[in-house]
Amino acid sequence: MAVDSTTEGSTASPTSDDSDLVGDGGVNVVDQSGSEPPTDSIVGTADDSIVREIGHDEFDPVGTLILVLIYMAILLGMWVFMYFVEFLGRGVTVVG
Amino acid sequence: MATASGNEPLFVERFPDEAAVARANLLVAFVALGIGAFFGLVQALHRTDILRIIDSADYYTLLTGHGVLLAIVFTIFGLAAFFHWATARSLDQPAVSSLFSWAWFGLMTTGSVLASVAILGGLVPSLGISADVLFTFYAPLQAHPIFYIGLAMFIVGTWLSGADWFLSYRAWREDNPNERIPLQAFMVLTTMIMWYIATVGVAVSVVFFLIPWSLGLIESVNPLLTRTLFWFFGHPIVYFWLMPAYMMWYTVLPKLAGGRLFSDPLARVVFLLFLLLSTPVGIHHQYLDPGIAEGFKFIAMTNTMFLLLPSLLTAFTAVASIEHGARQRGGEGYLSWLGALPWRDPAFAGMAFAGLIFAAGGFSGMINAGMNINYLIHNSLWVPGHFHMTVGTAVALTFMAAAYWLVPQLTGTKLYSRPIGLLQVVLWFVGMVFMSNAMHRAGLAGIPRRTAEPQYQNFDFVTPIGSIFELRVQIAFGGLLLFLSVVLFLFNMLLTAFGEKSERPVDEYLPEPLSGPEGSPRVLDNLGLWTGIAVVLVILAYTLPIAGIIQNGGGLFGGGLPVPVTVFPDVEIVKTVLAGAFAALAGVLL
Amino acid sequence: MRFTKAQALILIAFSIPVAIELRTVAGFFNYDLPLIGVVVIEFLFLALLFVLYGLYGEKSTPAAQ
Amino acid sequence: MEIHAYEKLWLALALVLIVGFIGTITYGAAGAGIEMIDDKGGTVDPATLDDHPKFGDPGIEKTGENSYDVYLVARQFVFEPGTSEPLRVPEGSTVTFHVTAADVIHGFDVVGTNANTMAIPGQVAEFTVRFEEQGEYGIVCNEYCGSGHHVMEGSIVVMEQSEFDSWYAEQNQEGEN
Repeated sequence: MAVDSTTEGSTASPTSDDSDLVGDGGVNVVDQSGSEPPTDSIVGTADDSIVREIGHDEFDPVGTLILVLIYMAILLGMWVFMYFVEFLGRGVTVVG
Repeated sequence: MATASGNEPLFVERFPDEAAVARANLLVAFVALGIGAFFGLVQALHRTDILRIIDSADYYTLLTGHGVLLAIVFTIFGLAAFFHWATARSLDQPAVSSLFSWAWFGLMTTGSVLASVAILGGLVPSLGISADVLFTFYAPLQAHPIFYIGLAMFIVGTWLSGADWFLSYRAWREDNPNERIPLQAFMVLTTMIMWYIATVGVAVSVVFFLIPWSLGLIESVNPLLTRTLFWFFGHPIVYFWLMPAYMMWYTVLPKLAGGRLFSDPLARVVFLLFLLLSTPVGIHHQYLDPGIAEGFKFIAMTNTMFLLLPSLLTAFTAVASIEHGARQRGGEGYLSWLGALPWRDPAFAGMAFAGLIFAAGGFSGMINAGMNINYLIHNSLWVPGHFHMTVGTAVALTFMAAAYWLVPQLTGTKLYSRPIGLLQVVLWFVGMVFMSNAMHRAGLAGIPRRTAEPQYQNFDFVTPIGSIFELRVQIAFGGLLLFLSVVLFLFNMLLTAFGEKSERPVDEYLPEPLSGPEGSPRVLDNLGLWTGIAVVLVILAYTLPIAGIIQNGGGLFGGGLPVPVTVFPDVEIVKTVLAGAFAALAGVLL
Repeated sequence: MRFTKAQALILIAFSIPVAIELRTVAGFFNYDLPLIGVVVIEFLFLALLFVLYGLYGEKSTPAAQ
Repeated sequence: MEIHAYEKLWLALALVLIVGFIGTITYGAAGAGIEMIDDKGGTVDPATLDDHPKFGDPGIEKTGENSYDVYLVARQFVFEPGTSEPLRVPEGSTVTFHVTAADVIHGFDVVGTNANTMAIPGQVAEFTVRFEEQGEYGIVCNEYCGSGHHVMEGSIVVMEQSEFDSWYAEQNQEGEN
């Protein structure tokens, strides 16, 4: 019935019980082929493709910092444009 | 909380009653979504003059239906489903009484049906029932009493639902006197406290003014007062829509990405900030209202601006949690980890899209929040452009994406189609980009919102880039894609609900946060304290403006306002309905 | 990195907002980009994506699934 | 409570952004002189609007060298003045609007400008704008006000001073007769 049953999410046993994974950033790739799928659907099975455990102290969200700084720059630029060009640039405005 | 994946029985097996209540709530939500989305399509084609199948006077009936069904029924029934699930899951115990759960569900549903009947009655003039007052129902526009009564029942239903979750919490607390409140339960409780405070405004407005007035018991109302009371509730309601989406972003999205929540304490801080700041900001919807001094508007603005803080913090925490997932999945580099995310999972992709659109909608919200720049966009099409990005995508798309992961847990059946789900969320994103972007631009050109035919005889709108015609086509095209997306979603959900049973249709396991609650001060969990501060802030922000409106604006009932010429031939029916409503209410309460 | 159907779909989706606002960006540089120009650029992007998908798509690395 | 260094940086930047926004708005109010619609217009009894000395016969009146008062009533589904005949103002004038509503809540937006207010029964929105150049503006009701909301429009014509003066004199003569 389900169109998308077992063909896609094929990995080994659930990896969240991390006995076979090492937190040292080493690559403990789980064998991807020929084992039973853990679930019937692909939804929520991102854990199955985890190749390494990264703990609290080893994780620096540098990519996040870059993304949010880009966002901040866009916000600032757009705000200045909207306020000083679009808004204050309009001819008729409420002055009293 | 689950400790390991794979071995736990499914939610529906652990908590069959709670799963049934959540399913029922989702059913109502999705029915409302389908009807509301269809009305949305008709409106998008109508106001852009692409295709007009209805009378322009009926446009406002559909617009009211669209607003109420999507912004109130769909969102809040969705919230009830998610919160009911989250409370049982995170406290790991069933609701205190499933009869009580069904009672609030019944009351909310009855209220919604009554309000919808009043609205849709507008399409059948011979009925003499109508409620073409839009989602904001500003007096002196008047709706049939059934509309207000339905609304009141619905709100009482939401109060009882909150009581249900608080009772669960109390039972849990008895067994766990020294534990930190589990994160999802914490989110549910703080959101509901915010809702209790916020709904005071609309309850006073509806019960003391609008119902007596629509029944003819009082002659008139003070329009500015009921409008201010509406916005007392009308802004925090947007956070009521948003908080379940935030809950999903904090607690489920990291898992969907293959990672863990970056920081549990900051998530708590964010929800507390929303509790404190959501309500004393409503006057920012009234920047251009006469009768309110500029100082009060400025106070509302500073509160609103600081309300950006929890959302900006959420942006960081959510993206960091996703990045953690991507890196655990082998992602490398400064930005190329983005490619390592599980984009093929519609639950993940949908929430990621929702977050991205929310970032854009956040910007237009900042413009809305700015006091004097509000002249630029007030009541223009910019505003619906904004909230279709926030409630219409950040909330709606997150709900739909979450449904792909949650519904199988509630039904025990497999998701019918993962690729259709992915196509659906992509269609929503693309449709919303077209529609919302064009709406913002059209708003800057001066095109008003909530207007059946924004094509006028005396003048033309001008836009610096492109043409107004292009903008109209983009709005209509976007609306069409959004409607198709909803059709695909409902189709997928329907076939999922009747689909194949499976022991483990999704991976339910939610991993522990990277930084847990242990390190955070216990005062964060002191709900009484935060409630007290929130109430004080509301009193500070609203006492003087409301006193001023009553004193200067002709008293509580607006003395001397004309009684609108709306006569109801069926007062007897109204009385019967009213009596029935009270009986139902009494039945639930006793 | 492997290139999946889903990633291609996501990239197409992300290209839409960029395309829609391309004329605004051009406007900042005082260049009046016609609508047809936007269509052509988007079409070229899609064509490029198809070529890349043909080269690195998931069919060529079935094991990566 | 431990917060990651990057998140602290982000928190600080977010606060700067918020303060910057508030600062910009304050600059707009204090530096650029943009005033908000507020309670200075006072209140009016909407039931007896027709007997009101100003709103009973809405329109433009001269109050000084280059300054004018406009009394304007919004009602389903017209602006008086504005809809049946355009609101005429001279170029280079400072015009103080007094806008109110007779029945339900309306909006008053001069299209493409920052002149935009709510018209609420019982309340008077008072605001001053300057019309520097000749031209025509549309007025729309931007608050849903009933089934004919979409036809509620009007226009403002900014005229040359002498042309306006002769029109104004003619109006006043008619008023006296």
